[in-house]
Amino acid sequence: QIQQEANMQNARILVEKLNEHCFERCVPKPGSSLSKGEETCFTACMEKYMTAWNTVSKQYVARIQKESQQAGLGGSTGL
Amino acid sequence: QIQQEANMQNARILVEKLNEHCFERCVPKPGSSLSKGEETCFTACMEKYMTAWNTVSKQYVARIQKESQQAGLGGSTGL
Amino acid sequence: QIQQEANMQNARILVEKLNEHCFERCVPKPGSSLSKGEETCFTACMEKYMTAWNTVSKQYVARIQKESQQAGLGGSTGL
Amino acid sequence: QELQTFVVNESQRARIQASIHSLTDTCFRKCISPGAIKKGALDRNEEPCMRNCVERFMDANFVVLKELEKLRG
Amino acid sequence: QELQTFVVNESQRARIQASIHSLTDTCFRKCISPGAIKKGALDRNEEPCMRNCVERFMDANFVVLKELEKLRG
Amino acid sequence: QELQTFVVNESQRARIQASIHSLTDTCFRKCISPGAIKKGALDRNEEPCMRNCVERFMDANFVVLKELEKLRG
Repeated sequence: QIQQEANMQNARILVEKLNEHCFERCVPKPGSSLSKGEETCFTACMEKYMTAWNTVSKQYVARIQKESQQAGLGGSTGL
Repeated sequence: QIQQEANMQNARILVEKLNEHCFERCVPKPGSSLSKGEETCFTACMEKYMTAWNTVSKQYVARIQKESQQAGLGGSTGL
Repeated sequence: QIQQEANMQNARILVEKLNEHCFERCVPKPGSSLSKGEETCFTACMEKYMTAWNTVSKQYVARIQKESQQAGLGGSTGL
Repeated sequence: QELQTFVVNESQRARIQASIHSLTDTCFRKCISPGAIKKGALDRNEEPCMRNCVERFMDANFVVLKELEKLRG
Repeated sequence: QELQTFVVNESQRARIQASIHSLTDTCFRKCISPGAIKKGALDRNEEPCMRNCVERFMDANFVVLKELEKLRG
Repeated sequence: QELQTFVVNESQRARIQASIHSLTDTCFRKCISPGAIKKGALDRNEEPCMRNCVERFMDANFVVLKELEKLRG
């Protein structure tokens, strides 16, 4: 159950960060409604951010695994 | 008492953020003392930040109330 | 032991911030390896950030000591 | 029971407060004209910009939630 | 014993998750071309840039750790 | 009693440490000339700038506290 909560927390941070970045990018001057262009940008940005997060996760985990193998069993990861 | 502490915490964060923003804005190159102009800018910036915070609070609370009414009793707020 | 943990935590934050700042500065476009120039910049930046942290610590502590003396014993520090 | 309600309410309050701080931060950056600040009041551009900024952020938030639901199937 | 292992694993997991969020933040800023975003996929420059960004960050991290060890003597 | 003093001292220490990290962050950004970094030492402009930055931040902080007291009446 704790793990489930950790996953929820993780997803929540991802959505928060994504909102922050994409709002920054796609809505430079907030008007009286979200324009079609802003909405399209937002949907694309959201997808891009999630893909970027996935790419980072894979690359990062692969790197710390490689490093802990080089350091022997139970090696530390340098972070 | 917990609520009081939450209010204190809230005020503390507001002051911290305000200091950060207004120092960034009003003191681009820190000199050997705070100039009159920098101090005037700081006082105005402080007032503006607090007004902005108030505006955001009202707008945000009104919005989540509107949304939870649309969603029926006990509706979630989308955040 | 708690104090030791606090020191560790403190060092960890310093290293995190330093990495963030210096990566931002020294590796504007990440390539397929860390160039010699990037590495030199990083080592210098790291030293500079730690020196800056030291300077800030001294100045900050001196200032709050001065202020609490002016305010009498047990004076508050304004932060 | 009452304690649980209290904890839920408090943590909801805390999240709302955190959102307000974060939105003020974002929207102040977007809406307050750069350079030194002369007057404490929000001017005629800044005030509606701050309100629109909150509303558009919530709209965008809603777009994200809709998309996430689509992804989940 | 088991509880301790669990706590250690969970806090390691939390630190890894935090690093991934922070790296995504940093590298998105560095690698995604500025301006409005048209396509959801990473393009041919963005994708390798994101991967290099993670690797170079870790390299730089390693430089720092080596230097810190030197300082400690 | 002793435990309470200890907790108060530790949390004060934690707040001071947090302020130092945040000030270093802010002032490094303000005072260190942009572009690649060549030398590890602070140069003749950077060093006084860092010290002034701390002092002016505290001055500004004080201005805020004075104003807040006025508002409270």
